[in-house]
Amino acid sequence: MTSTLAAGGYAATTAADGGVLSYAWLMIALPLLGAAVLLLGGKRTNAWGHWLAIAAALSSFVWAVLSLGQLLGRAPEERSVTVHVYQWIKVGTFDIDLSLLIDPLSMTFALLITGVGSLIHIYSVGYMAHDENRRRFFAYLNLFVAAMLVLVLADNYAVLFLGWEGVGLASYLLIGFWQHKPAAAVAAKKAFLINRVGDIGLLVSIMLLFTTFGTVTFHPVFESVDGAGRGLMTAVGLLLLLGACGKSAQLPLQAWLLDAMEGPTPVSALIHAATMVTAGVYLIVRSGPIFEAAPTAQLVVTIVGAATLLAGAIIGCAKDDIKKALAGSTMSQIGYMTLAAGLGPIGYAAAIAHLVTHGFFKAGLFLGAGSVMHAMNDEVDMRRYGGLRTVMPVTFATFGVGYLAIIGVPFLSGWWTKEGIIQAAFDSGGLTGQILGWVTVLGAGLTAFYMSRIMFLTFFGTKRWAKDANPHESPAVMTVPMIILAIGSAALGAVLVVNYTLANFLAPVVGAPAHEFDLVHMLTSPYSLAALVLMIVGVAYAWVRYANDKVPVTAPKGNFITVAAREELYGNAINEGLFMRPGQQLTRATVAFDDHGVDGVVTGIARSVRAASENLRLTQTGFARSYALTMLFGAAVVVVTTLGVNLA
Amino acid sequence: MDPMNYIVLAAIVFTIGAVGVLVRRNAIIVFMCVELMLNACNLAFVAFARMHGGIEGQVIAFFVMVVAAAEVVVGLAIIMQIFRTRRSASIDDANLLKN
Amino acid sequence: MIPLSLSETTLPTVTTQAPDLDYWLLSPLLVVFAAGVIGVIVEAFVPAQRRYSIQTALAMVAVGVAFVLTLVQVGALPADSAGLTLAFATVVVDRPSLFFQGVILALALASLLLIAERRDGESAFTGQAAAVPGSEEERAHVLAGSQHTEVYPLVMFAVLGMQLFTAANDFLTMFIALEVMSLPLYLLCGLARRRRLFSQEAALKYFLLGAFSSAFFLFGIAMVYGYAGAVEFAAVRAAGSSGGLIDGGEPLLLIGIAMIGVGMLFKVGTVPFHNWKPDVYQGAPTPITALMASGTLVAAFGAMLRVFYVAFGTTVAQWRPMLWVVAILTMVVAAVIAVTQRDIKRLLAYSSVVHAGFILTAVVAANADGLTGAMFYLAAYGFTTVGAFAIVTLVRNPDNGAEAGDLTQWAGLGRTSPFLAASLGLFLLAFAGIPLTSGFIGKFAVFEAAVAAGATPLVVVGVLSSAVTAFFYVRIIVLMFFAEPAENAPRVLKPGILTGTTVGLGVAATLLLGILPGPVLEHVIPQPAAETSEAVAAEHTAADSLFAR
Amino acid sequence: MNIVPLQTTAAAIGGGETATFYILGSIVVLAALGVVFSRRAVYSALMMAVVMIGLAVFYGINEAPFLMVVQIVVYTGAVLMLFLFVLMLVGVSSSDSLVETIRGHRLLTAVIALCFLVPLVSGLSSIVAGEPVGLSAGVAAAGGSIPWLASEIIYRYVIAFEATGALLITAVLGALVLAHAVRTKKKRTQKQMSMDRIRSGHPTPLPGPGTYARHNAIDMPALLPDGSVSELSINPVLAARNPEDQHGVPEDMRYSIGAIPESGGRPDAQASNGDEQREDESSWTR
Repeated sequence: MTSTLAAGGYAATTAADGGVLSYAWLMIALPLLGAAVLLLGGKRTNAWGHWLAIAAALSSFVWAVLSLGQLLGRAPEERSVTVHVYQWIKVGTFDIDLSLLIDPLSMTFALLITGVGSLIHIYSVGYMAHDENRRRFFAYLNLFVAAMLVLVLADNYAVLFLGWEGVGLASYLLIGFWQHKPAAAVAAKKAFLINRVGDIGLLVSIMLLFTTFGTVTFHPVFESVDGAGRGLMTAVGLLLLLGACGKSAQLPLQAWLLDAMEGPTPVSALIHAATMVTAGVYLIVRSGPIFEAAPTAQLVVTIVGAATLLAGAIIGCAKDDIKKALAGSTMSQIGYMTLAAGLGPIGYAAAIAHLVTHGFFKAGLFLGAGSVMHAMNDEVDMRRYGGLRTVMPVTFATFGVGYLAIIGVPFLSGWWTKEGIIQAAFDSGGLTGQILGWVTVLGAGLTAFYMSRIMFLTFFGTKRWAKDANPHESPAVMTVPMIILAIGSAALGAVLVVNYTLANFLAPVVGAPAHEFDLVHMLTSPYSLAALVLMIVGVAYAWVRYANDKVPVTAPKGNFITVAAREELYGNAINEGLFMRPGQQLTRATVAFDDHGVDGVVTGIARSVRAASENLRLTQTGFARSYALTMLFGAAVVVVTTLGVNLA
Repeated sequence: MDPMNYIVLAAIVFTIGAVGVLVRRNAIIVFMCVELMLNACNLAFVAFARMHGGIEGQVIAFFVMVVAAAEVVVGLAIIMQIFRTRRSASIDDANLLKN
Repeated sequence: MIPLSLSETTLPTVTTQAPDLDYWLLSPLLVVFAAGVIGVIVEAFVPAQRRYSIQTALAMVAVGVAFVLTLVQVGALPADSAGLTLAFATVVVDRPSLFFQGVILALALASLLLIAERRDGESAFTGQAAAVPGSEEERAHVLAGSQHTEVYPLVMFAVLGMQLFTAANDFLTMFIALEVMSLPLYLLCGLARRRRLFSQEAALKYFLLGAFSSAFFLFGIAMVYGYAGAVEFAAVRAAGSSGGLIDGGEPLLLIGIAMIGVGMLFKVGTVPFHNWKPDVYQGAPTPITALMASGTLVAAFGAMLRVFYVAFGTTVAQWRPMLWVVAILTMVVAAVIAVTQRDIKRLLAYSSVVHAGFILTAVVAANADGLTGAMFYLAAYGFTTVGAFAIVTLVRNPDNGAEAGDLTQWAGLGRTSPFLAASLGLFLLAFAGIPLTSGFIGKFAVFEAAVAAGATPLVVVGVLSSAVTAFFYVRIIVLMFFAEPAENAPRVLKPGILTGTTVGLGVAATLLLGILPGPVLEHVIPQPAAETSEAVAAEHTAADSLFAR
Repeated sequence: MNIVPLQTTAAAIGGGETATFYILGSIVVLAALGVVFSRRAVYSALMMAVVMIGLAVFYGINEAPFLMVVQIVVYTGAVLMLFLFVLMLVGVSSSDSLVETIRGHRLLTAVIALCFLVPLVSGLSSIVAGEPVGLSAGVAAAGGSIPWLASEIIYRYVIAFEATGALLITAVLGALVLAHAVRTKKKRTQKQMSMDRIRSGHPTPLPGPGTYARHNAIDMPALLPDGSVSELSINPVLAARNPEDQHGVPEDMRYSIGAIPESGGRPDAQASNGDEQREDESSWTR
C-alpha cells in the first residue's frame, strides 16, 4: 500500500512562527493551573473553585478556537506546526523533546475535548451541587482535560504516553471519586489495571520504534517506516493496537468500561463516552503510516473493531442499568471507529468524523441519563423509570435528539458519519470489505433496537417509579449544556460531512477523500437503504416490546430476553426457531463473555498470581540456613550457566 | 603434580565450608565455616601467586586475614548479643522475621 | 595524578618512600574518613550529653563538604579525559565514579537527617545495645536517656565504604571497600530502639549471609587472579581479550565471573540472593534501612557496572547468559511474592528487589545507554526510596510507639493525613513508573538500552513484571485513599524538620527528575559518545574506556 | 601483562611436594569435614585449627613464609582462639545437635553442593598450568620476600591499607557498642552495701521463695509462720517482668513495677530469658 501520507503534510512540518500557535501550550497549561490551584488551595477555594475550573476549561477552548483560526490562515500543506516547549528527557542518546504538534487532526481533537469538556464542566456545577467534595471533582476534571490535551497534542510517542498515563490516572481518580462506594473503588482499580495491560503494548512498541529509528517523534518515524521490515512494523502495529484496546475498551480489554459507570455521570459523559475512550482511535489514525506498512495489523484492527461493534451492541441490549446500556453502546460505536480506522486512508476521515459527532450525541445522552438519575434519586434501573417525557420535557427533548442522531435518522449527525463508515467499509473492496460492510449495517439495526429500548423504557410507557420518587426537571445549569449538545447532535454531522469539510481539513494528515461528495449516492445506495430498513425494524420491534405496560419492574428470571422468547413462543414459532433462539444464545454468550470471559481471565490471572505469591512467600522461611541454601543454589545456577554456555 | 591441584583442593575445602554453613545451627560454627571458605580462597591466592611469580596473591591473602579478623570481632559481638537476649546461639531460633 | 596506564611490570619495586598521592582527588573520601575517626575520638573524650549535637553536626558537615568537593571535582575533570586514576591505579576518578559518589553522599545526607531525628529525646536507636531487651537495665538506660552516638562514626565508615566501592579500580581495593561498607551496616542493623529481637535477628542474618556472600566474591577474585595474574581491572580486561596467562585457563575466568557475580548480586539483592533483604529491611532501624535501600544499592550497582563493563568488558558474551537468567528470575519471582506482602517495610524490600532486576537489564545491555540509564535509574530510585522510608518512620502504633508496619493499619490514611499519604502515593507511582515521575524515565531509559542491545524478551518480562508491581502499589494507594480507616488506626507523628526535609527532598527529586530531567541531569550524567562498546573498547585499551565522555 | 621471564631457578614441583600435597591435602579435607560434622562445637574448632595449620604448611611450600607465620600466629593463635573463647562463653547447647530440623534441607544441601562442586572441580581440573614461575626471582630482586610484600602492602595498595584501618576501627567500635554496658548509676562499694543492709532493717538474708510453702517454685512466695505471705520473698524480677508469673501470690500483694516510662509508649518487653540484674541481684537475695 502506498503511503499517501508521507507525501502530504508530514514533510512540511514547520516550527511555530509566533502568534497564538507559539503559545499552544497554554491550552494545556490553563486547565493544569486550574487543577493545581484547586488541589493546593484546599478548602479556601470551595466557594468559587468550580467557576475557576470552568473558566480554565473555557479559556482553553477559546485558545483552541484562536489556534484553529491561525491554522486555517495557513496554506493546507503548511498546517503541521511544531511547538517546542522544552527538552524533556536526555539520558545518553535517549533524547526526547516535550513538543506539541498542531495539525488538523490534533486540533479537531483539541476542540472536541475543550468544547465538550467545558459544557460538561458547566453541567457538573448543577449535578455535583450537593457533593461536599465538588472542588476536588472539578480539580480532577481540569486535570483530565489537561492530560487529554497532552495526549492529542503530543508530537512524539513519549509525550503521547505521558498524556496516555495522565488520562488513565485522572480517569482512575474520577471513577473512584465516590470512595464510600466499594464498587467504585473496585471499578477504579480494575480500570487502572486493565489499562496497564494496554499500556504495556504501547510502551513496548515505543521502545521498538526508538531502537529501530532512533527517535519517537511522529514525522521522522513515519518518514522512515518504509525502510523498516514488515515483520517489525506488524509487531509494532499489534502492540499499538493492544494499547488502543485498553484505552478504548475494545475486545478483549473492554471489561473495565461498564464498571467505570460507577463514577459520577459527568465523568461517564466526558471520559467514558466523548474523549478518553476515543484515544485508541486517535492512536491508530495518528500511527496510520505504521499500520499501512503492516496490512496484517490493519486486518486485526478491523476484526477487533467489528467484533466489538457487535459485542457492545448486544451488551447494550441486555443491560437494565441505563448507564451500562449506554456504555455498551459506547463500546459499539467505538468499534465502528476502530473498524474504520483499520481500513486505512479511506476510513480515517470517516472514523474521525464519527468520533466527533459521537462525542456530541453520546455526551448528550449521558448528560440526559444523569439528569434522569438526578431526578429519580440516583435510580439507575430503567425498569423503574417510564413515562418521564411529560415530567422532564427538556431532558426528553435533548435525549430524544441524541437518540435520533445515534440510531441514524437521515440528516441528523449520526446518519452522516455512520453512512461514511458503512460506505468506507464496502469501498475497501473484496470479501473482507463485504463482510465488514454488512457488519456495520447489522450494527445499525442493533443500535436502533437497544437505543429505542432505552428511550422507550425511560420516557414512554407507564410510570414504574419507586414510591418515594418525585421526578422534576433539572436546573438550567444542567439543561443548557444538554441543549447545546443536542443542537450539535442534530446539525454537526451535516456541517462536517457535506462536501467533506472535515475530510478536506484533515487531508494533509490522513490523505484526501477518495471520491467526490455525492448526496444522492449516499441516499440511494443499497447499503444505506438496508441500514435504514434495519433501523426501522429495530425501532418498531422495540416499540412493540417496551413502549407498553408489560415491562416488569424487576428483571424476570434470567434476563428479559428469556421472557421475550417465552412470549414469542405462542405468537410465532418459526420466528422463535429461526431467529430468537440463536439470538438469545448469542446474547447470553456475549454477555457471559463480557461478565465472565475476559473478566474471568483477568481475575483468574490475578488469582493465580496471588496463589503463586502465597506459595512463593513461604520460601521466606525465616531460617538463615535456608537463605544460604538458596544462595548456594543461585551460585550453582550461575556457575553452571556460565560454564555451560561458554564451554559446552 | 600440577599446581592446579592446589586450586582444586581450595575448591573442595570451599565447598565443604559452604556445606557447613548450610547444615550447622550453632551460629559460631556457621561463622567458623565461613572462615573455612575464606581460608580456601587464601590457599588459591597463594598458589596462584607462585604460579605467576608475582606477590600480589600473597598481598591479597594478607588483606583477607586482616578483614577476617575484623569480621570475626563484629560477628562474634553480634552473636554474643543475640545469645544474651535469647540464651541460644542457634540461628534457627532466630526466625521471627519471615514470609 | 597519574594518567591511565596499564599496570606496571610485576618486577618488584621496593621502596621506602612515602607513596605519592593526589590528596585533592582523594579529598571526598578523606573528609568522610576523617569525620569517622574524629567521631570516635569524640566518643572517647566528650561527655555523653554533648555528643549528640557534635556528632550530628560533624557527620552532616562532613558529608556535605564531601558532596561539594565531589561536585567541584566533576567540574575540574579535564573534558577530553576518560578519567584519572590515582594511588597506583587502585582508585579511579572519572565521571561515573564521581556521579555515584555524589548520589551516595546526597542520599547519605538524607538518611542522616532521619538518623538524627529525635522525638522527645529518643532516636530510632536503642539507648544501650548491650542491655537485654525488656530488662531492668534497659529500663534504667531509657530513664537515664542513654543513647548510642557511636552510630554516627559507624555511618561515616559505611559511607566511606560505599564511596570507595564505586571508585575502586582493582578487585583487592573493591573487596576491602565492600567490607568497609558492610561491617558498620551489620552493626547498625542490630541497634533498633523498638522490636529489638527483630533488629538483632536482622543483624545476625545480614551478617552471616553477608559474610557467606563475600566468601564467594573472594573466591571469584582468586579465580580471576589466577586467570589474569593481576587484579587491576585494566589487566583483567586485557587478559580477557588475550586469553589469560594460563593456556586453556578459560574456566578460571568463567568461574571467577560467576562467583564475583554472586557477591555483587547478593549486595544488590537479586533473586535468588535476595532473601536477606525483606528480613533485614524489616528488622533494621528504619533510618538505616533507608541508607541501605538507597546508598548501598547505588554503591553496589556502581561497583557492579564497573566490574562488568570495565574488567569484564571484553568478555561480555561470557557473562550475559548468567545475568539474563538472574534478571528474569528476579523480575518474575520478586514481583509475584510482593503481591501478598502485608508489612510496608517488607513490601518496599521486595520492591527494591524488583527494581534491582530492572536495573540489571541495563547491566545486561552492556552499552553506553545501559550505563547512563542505570545511573539515572539509581539516582531516581534512591531519592524516592529514602522518602518512602522517611514516611514509614512517621506512622506509629498507637499503643507502644513502634512503627505500624501492617498495611491494614494504613487504610484511610489519605483522609486523616492527606499530605503524608499523597507523598507516599507519589513515591509509589514513581516505583510503578507512571510518567511525570522519575521512575518512568528511569525505567524507560534502562529498558530502551536493553532493547537496543537485543534483549527485547528481557524487556517484555520487565514490562510485564512492572505491571504486576503496579498492582500492589495501586493497592496501597487504594487502601490509603479509598478505604475506611482501620480500627487500630496508627498514630501519625508530625514530621520534624529533619524528617520533613527528607520527605520533601524525596518529593522534589521524584517530581523534578520526572518533569525536568533534561536540564537537571544533562550536565551531571556523563554523556557517552554514541559509539558501541566494542568500538570504544577497540579505541582505548585503558581501564575505563566505557566511562569515557 | 609483561611478566619478565626471569631465570627460572624456581623449583619445579618435585616428588616430595607431591607426596606432601596428597598426605596433607587429605588431612585438610578430612579435618574440614570434621569441622562441619563434629557433634561437639569445640571439636569443630579444634578441627578448624588442624585445617589452618595444614594450610599454613601449604603456604610455606608455596613460597609464602610470611603468610605461614601469620596464619599460625594470628589466624590460628588469635582469631581461632577468640572463637573458642566465645564458644566456651556460650556453652554447649542443643544448637550443637546435628539432627536436622528443616525438612528436606539435608538432601537439598547435598544435591546443590554437588551441583556446585562438580562443575567447579571439573572446570578447574581441566586446566594444566605447567611449572609455576616461582617467586625466587622477584624475591632476589627485592631483597627478600618480606620487603617485597611490605612495599606492595603499604605502598602500592596504600588505599586498601588505610581502608583496612577503617575496618579495624569499626570492629572495635562495634564490639564496644554491642558488648560494653555503660553503668547508669555509680557502682556501690562493699562498704555502702553493708551499710545499706544494716539500715534496711534486714541484716539477715531474705527468706527464700517457697521456704515454708508447699512448693519451692520461684513464683511461690515464702509464708511466714502465721501463714501469711512474706512480702520480702516476692521475686522483684518476676514481678517486674510480668506480675502474672506469680501464681502463688495473692493478687493485692503482687509487685507491679509497671511499664518502663518511655515517652513513646510501652516498652517492648518481648520474650526475654535473660537474668541481667547485676545491680539488683544482690539486693533481693542478700
